[in-house]
Amino acid sequence: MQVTITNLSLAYGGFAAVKGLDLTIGDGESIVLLGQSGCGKTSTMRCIAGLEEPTGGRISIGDTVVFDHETGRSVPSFRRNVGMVFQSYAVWPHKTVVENVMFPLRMKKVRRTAAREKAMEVLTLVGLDHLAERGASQLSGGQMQRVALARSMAMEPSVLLLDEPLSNLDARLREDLRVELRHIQQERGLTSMYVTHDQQEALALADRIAIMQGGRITQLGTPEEVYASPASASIAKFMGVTNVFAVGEASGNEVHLADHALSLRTAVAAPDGAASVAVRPEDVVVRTEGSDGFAGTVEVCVYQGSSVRYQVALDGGPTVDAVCPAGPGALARGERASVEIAPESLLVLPDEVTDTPAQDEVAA
Amino acid sequence: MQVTITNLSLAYGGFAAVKGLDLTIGDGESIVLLGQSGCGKTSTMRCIAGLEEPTGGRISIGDTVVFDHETGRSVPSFRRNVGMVFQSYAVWPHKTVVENVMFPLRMKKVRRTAAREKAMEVLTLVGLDHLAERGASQLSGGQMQRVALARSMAMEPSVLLLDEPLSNLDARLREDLRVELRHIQQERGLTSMYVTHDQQEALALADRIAIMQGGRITQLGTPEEVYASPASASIAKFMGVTNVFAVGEASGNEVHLADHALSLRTAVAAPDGAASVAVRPEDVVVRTEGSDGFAGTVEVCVYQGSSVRYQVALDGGPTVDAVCPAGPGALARGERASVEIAPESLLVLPDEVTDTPAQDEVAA
Amino acid sequence: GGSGQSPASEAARNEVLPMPAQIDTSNGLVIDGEKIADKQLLEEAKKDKVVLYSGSGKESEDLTIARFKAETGIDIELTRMPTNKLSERVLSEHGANQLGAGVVRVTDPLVAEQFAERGVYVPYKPPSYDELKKGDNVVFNDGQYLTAYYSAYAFGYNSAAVQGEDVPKKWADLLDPKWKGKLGVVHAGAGGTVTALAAFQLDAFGEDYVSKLGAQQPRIFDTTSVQLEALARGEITVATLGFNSTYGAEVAGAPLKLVVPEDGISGSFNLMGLTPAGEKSAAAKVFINWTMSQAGQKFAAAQGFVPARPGLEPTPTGEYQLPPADSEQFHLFTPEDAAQRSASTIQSWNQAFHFTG
Amino acid sequence: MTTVQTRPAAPQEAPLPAPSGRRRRRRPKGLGSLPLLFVVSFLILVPAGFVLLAAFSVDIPRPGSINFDLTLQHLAVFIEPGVLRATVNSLIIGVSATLLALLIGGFLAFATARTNIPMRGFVFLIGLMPLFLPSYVGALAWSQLGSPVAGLLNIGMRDLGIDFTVNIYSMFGVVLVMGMFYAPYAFLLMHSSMSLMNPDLEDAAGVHGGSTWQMLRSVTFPLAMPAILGSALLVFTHIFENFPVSQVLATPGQIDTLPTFIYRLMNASPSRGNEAAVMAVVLVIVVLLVTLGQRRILARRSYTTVSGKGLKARRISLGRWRWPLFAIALVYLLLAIVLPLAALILTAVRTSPYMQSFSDLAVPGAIDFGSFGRVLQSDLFLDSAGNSVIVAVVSAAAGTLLAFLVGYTVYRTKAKARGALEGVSMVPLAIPAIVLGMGLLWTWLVMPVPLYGTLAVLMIAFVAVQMPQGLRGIASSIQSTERDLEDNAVLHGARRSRAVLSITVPLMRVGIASTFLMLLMLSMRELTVPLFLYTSDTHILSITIFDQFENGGALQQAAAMSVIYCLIMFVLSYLPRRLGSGGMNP
Ligand SMILES: Nc1ncnc2c1ncn2[C@@H]1O[C@H](COP(=O)(O)OP(=O)(O)OP(=O)(O)O)[C@@H](O)[C@H]1O
Ligand SMILES: Nc1ncnc2c1ncn2[C@@H]1O[C@H](COP(=O)(O)OP(=O)(O)OP(=O)(O)O)[C@@H](O)[C@H]1O
Ligand SMILES: [Mg+2]
Ligand SMILES: [Mg+2]
Repeated sequence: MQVTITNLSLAYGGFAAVKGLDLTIGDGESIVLLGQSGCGKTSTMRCIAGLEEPTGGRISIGDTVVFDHETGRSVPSFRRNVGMVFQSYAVWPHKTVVENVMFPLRMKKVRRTAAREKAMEVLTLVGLDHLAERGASQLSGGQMQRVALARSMAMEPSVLLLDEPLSNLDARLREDLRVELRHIQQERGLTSMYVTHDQQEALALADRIAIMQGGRITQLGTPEEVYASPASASIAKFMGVTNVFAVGEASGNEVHLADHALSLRTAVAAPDGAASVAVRPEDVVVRTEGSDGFAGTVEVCVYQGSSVRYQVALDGGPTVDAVCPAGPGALARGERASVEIAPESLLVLPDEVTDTPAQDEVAA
Repeated sequence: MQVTITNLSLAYGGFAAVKGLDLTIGDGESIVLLGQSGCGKTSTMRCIAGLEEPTGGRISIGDTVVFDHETGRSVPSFRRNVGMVFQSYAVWPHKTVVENVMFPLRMKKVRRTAAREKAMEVLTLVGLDHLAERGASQLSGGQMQRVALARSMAMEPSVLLLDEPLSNLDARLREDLRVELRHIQQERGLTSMYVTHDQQEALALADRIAIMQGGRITQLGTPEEVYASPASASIAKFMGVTNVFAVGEASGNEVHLADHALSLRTAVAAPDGAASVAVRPEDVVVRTEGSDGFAGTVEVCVYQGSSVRYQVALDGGPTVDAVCPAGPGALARGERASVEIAPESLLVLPDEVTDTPAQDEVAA
Repeated sequence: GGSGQSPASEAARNEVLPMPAQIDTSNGLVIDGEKIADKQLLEEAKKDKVVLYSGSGKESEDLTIARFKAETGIDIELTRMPTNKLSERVLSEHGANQLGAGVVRVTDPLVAEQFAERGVYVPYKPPSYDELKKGDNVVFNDGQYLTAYYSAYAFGYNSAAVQGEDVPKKWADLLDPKWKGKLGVVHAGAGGTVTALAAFQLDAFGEDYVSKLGAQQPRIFDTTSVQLEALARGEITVATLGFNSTYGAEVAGAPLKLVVPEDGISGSFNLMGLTPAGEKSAAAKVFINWTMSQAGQKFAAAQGFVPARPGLEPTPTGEYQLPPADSEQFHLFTPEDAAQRSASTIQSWNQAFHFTG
Repeated sequence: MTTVQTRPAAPQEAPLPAPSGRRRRRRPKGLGSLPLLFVVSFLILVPAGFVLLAAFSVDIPRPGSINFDLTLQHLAVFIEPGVLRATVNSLIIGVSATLLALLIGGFLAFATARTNIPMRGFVFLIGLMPLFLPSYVGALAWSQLGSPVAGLLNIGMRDLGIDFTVNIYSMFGVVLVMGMFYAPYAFLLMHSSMSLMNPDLEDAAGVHGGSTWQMLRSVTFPLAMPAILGSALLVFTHIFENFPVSQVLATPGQIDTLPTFIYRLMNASPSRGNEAAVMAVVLVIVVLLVTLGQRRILARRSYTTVSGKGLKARRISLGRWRWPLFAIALVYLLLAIVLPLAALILTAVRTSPYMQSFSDLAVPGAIDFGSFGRVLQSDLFLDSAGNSVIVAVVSAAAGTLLAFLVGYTVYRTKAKARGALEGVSMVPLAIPAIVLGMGLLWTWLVMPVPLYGTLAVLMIAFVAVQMPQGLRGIASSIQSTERDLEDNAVLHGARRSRAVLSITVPLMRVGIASTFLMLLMLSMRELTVPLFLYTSDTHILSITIFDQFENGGALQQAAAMSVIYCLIMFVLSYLPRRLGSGGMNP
């Protein structure tokens, strides 16, 4: 079912948590919502689920308008068939694990035995079948989170909202469940919205990524698009691009940094209003001194398993982050290095995007 | 302060959550506890903090025995000076944000104004100074988690226990706070124990990593050690090594897989009791067909930003995971490929470790 | 505590009965020529106060103590509660040597007997003792306790609902079919006074009368007060009633009228005695003296009781005139009766009224 | 605060080595509970012990004649004719009136705590107000309203020419009045529990397809289960033992109940106190079993709603049901308060209690407000009002404190004594007040402390008698708050006592205020127990009013006094109501 959100606003008392948000999620599409803590992700989801009364805007699911501020129409949440995994789990402490999971099925008038069977299946999927009869409050954090997930999965809703559903799980479990979720979502053609802070998760699950900042969507696109060309410096920063520098002056293919006596070459001419340049740490090449590029000193060197993260202070310039493959030629702290940045990897960006992305980008 | 845990056991009703756990955390050391969901991490921390009564064992902090099952001694929590960030936040809903953070300071008899100032400082650190007067319930999930973190940071305890303190924060904030935490920990020489499911976080924060499985510690070592030589196949799996295969027969430097007609060459002779071979996805090299190595078909290909994750089904063999740098020569789904695994990257491991790591490994 | 300036004190001074003509305190206390206390006793009593525990009706006790105060100038303090609770308290306090009361008044002869046995009552002879001894059932155990006065029990009606010809005059009138379903009775097990009534009815009119009364389908109550209230509102129109409390309600404005049937009224005891604490209290002694004096007895009569002291001039109760204690019309349920017949009486009554409990 | 040592969830069946005697002695754990158990047992078990002794001894064991000649003959009371029918009637009344009270109380509690019903403060007051009317006054007022012949309602309908007769002297009437006047217990207990609800849990039911009704049924009410079961237990036993309502409404309708039966036993001459005690002992056993059962049911699950992940106060929007539901509350107000009070006021001002038609009131002189003035000028009234307020405030405060300590020990610690503590605290519930009053009398007479005859003894007795109400009130809120919140304060350097004071108590504010309010009102109303303990120096209002009603003749005065009494209770309830309103916000 397609979910269309138009100009949605929500305020808590005087505080505006969502401000004129527009978003369309295509039928069967999986959107990942990425955004800073407190930017309004949970609030948006709660509006879609019908748990908050928005202060403005319109939401429709499929062909039904479920909320319209204009007409005052508001469909109660239990009629929306929207599943949600709560950030706070909201597992019912007075029920057992399996009772928790059976609830949505029972609400759909599934017979007790059938519901139980189905619930056990889902529990097996999340690895909790052995705890089915345990009281739901007698679980570890991660187990509770899985109960919450299982409950929503058992429901088979037409729209599924997942608010950091895997945040308290270990990497392996998370990966398994992520794959499982994607599988179910694609198989059933489930329209879903997913909040996560894990980029891996975002990239693996998203058909499109929506970047949310200060209560509205500021960029919307496929993972590759968002990753490759963030719409603003702040989005770039958010996407893990740690090297973002303010631009002082730009002339043709050359930009001068504002705070440092350093200029960089870009592949394309810097557009008007360009305010920052950014480069991904993976695109920064660090070699032992003497090679081409800017000279500097390694200040931090962190081993990260398959890669090494450096911070190199360029002579008379900024400190640059770099991620290089781990290998025999690694540099130690204090060593001199030379840093190279390819012009094509340099992104020239405005500081912020003020208008929401054009809605014609939206997939049907 | 050094924390020594000897033969700790804890049972909930009939269920044993911790089973004879031994661990020593050196003075000023930061230990990261890694383990599956439900393996007993939170329980262990609660025992150290004095919130659960263990059913056996002994815990001492510095020179004081804070719990001893033999003698029945048990120092109440508030005398242990152990700080803890709860997995469930445990933010006090009836207090404002700043009152939450001021609480431990007020308990140390810090004057109101001084406590307030200090609390505001910590709140600034976690980026919540602007919400200081907000009721602690009127926050987003991530904001609440930061209140919990700030509260424990303000306390300046001698031992700090952190139970997934950053799980609900976005990647950037998480990175900032991770750095900040490490900074404070090292500067103050804080003994700390950290639970996380984020490997990056584990590697960045840990002096040593403790792997916990089924209620006991099964491996203890520096991040490099644990990453480079996991003690068992299950630990390897847990550390993100997805390619683990059961071994059928081993002869010299050659191991035959149990379930597939495939043999692999190893750098060292397989030891007795070897049950599995493992290879990290990063160590699997995938090339277009025709090169050396095993032939196979690309089944899955996931773009992961700076890298690409493949699943290649080897002809007549298992499916192998591989992570390769993203680049122009990427393979698409369905293409034929050839997979190469260097003998030195092959780990030959027992299935499980049954005995805890030798205690002489422990740093002072 | 005490009743202070309660409305009772006004009523006690004038409305119920005019104050005695002469109260002379020049040499002890002499009222209308009868000596109540000598000089020394009076002096001591004025410094003291009476502590009275009573099981009879609150309103009549309020009136009595207000009158006592007015006539003697001695302070008095009342603790009132239903007889069975009173008995429990008195026995317990006495057993623990903490009995505060100087005088204890009860409505149940069996309870009084028990008090006497346990030593709650100590012998005391008021100045009128010799007069009192002339009557039957006035002095018990040589003065260990006395009958203060008798409560009369008859019937009455709601004067707003019943008028003229309809007014019942004799007990037999209660069997008139027009009262079917409109009668009220308190069940015979509810206390000494109602057991006495049942015994009187059985004795005077036979079992047949009682079963016919039962067949009238009267409304059965557990307590007199609830019944009185129902009668005042017209919920029931005729009821068997305690004389004193009903008269009180009538004076207070309730549309009630009492009947003093010629074929007899039932009487029960109001007993009092001095306690060990009262032995040391001059005020308590004066109270007993006064109660048994002509003045005290007259006041009781004016309230709707039958005086115990023999040989007094009849005193009307408002428009009514109760028979004296020694008349044929007055049927007493004596302590011996109570001891021997209570159980069987209640049983027959219960059968007649199809009442369980 | 005693030094209660807290440990979460007990690993009792854990494979422990058998603890040696020496080890146990060194453990500080649970020591704090011993003095507490001692205090509670002293307050409750000594009087109850007397009752037990009375049940099985030949003579009534009052001071001065305590002996141990035991006998079982009093058990014969159970085969007395009529007991069975009275018991069955009592059960029918008890069960249906309890259901009614839970329904009313639950509805009002939910409406005020969780919805946007109009004028919530006022609706809260509606739920509370019947507490201001002692049940015997309420019953009398209702007998004036609904008696078939002279009831005001029936007169009114006759005036209007409606051919319908309300008969309150019926099973229906008894159930209605009992249900209405006991609903406030259920209301207060459930209100505090529901205002601790975590809306996320309810929301989860909504998004998972549960309609509002299903949400209430499977989340909201089950989570309030400790409060519901607790109040059901309280309400049921109270109704089961209630004498005045039975006496005023059931007896005239020829409906026998167990309380009237016990009353007759006590009132028989000679008094059959032993047999009444036997019945009390049986009731105690039943109540203890029920308490145990309740504990079992509740122990298996968790009812924590206040957690450290925030608590977003959210009210359910009633939509177009707002006003209809408000109207239902008004109907209750009308039936439980307005009509009875109006009847009382009418009685107080009417010069003649007899009335055929409302037009009678228009006659000159038919109405006189003098009775109010007379009451207010009476020393007795003023003295007893003063005493009542002092006794009620002190005993409610002490009772709340004690209940909190017991509730905390029982539900938050692993103290060995906690089962005993809860059991002992529930005992007074089971013993009919009239019998317990005797036990208390004996106790405080034999105690070698000069308390008998002072206000203090009334306070102590009230604390003992109201222990069950206090405990149930506190317990349900304790069970709603997550212990992690308090533990966290301890971790951050607070002593346990400090953590309780700054975290647990504020979180339970609503529950504590409700408990205090309930005890305050109960102490103002308590009648039977003080009847054994008051003296002329320690007159209290409930007794003064009861005396007035007993007088028969003083009905006008009694009614005026009751109206003023209600007003005093209303004023007195202001402070706890202030504390108890509002949500969880700082
Ligand atoms: N109150 C309880 N009663 C019974 N079992 C419990 C209780 N609390 C936790 N457990 C069980 O104890 C085990 C350990 O729990 P713990 O909370 O320590 O896990 P954890 O390692 O912190 O897991 P996670 O990463 O999911 O938070 C779990 O299997 C859990 O089911
Ligand atoms: N009840 C409330 N009253 C006032 N403000 C609130 C309330 N709940 C949330 N907020 C504010 O609204 C904003 C958006 O909250 P929301 O929960 O939607 O954030 P979020 O994007 O989900 O953040 P997180 O990633 O931390 O969960 C936050 O700044 C928060 O402080
Ligand atoms: Mg959120
Ligand atoms: Mg945990």
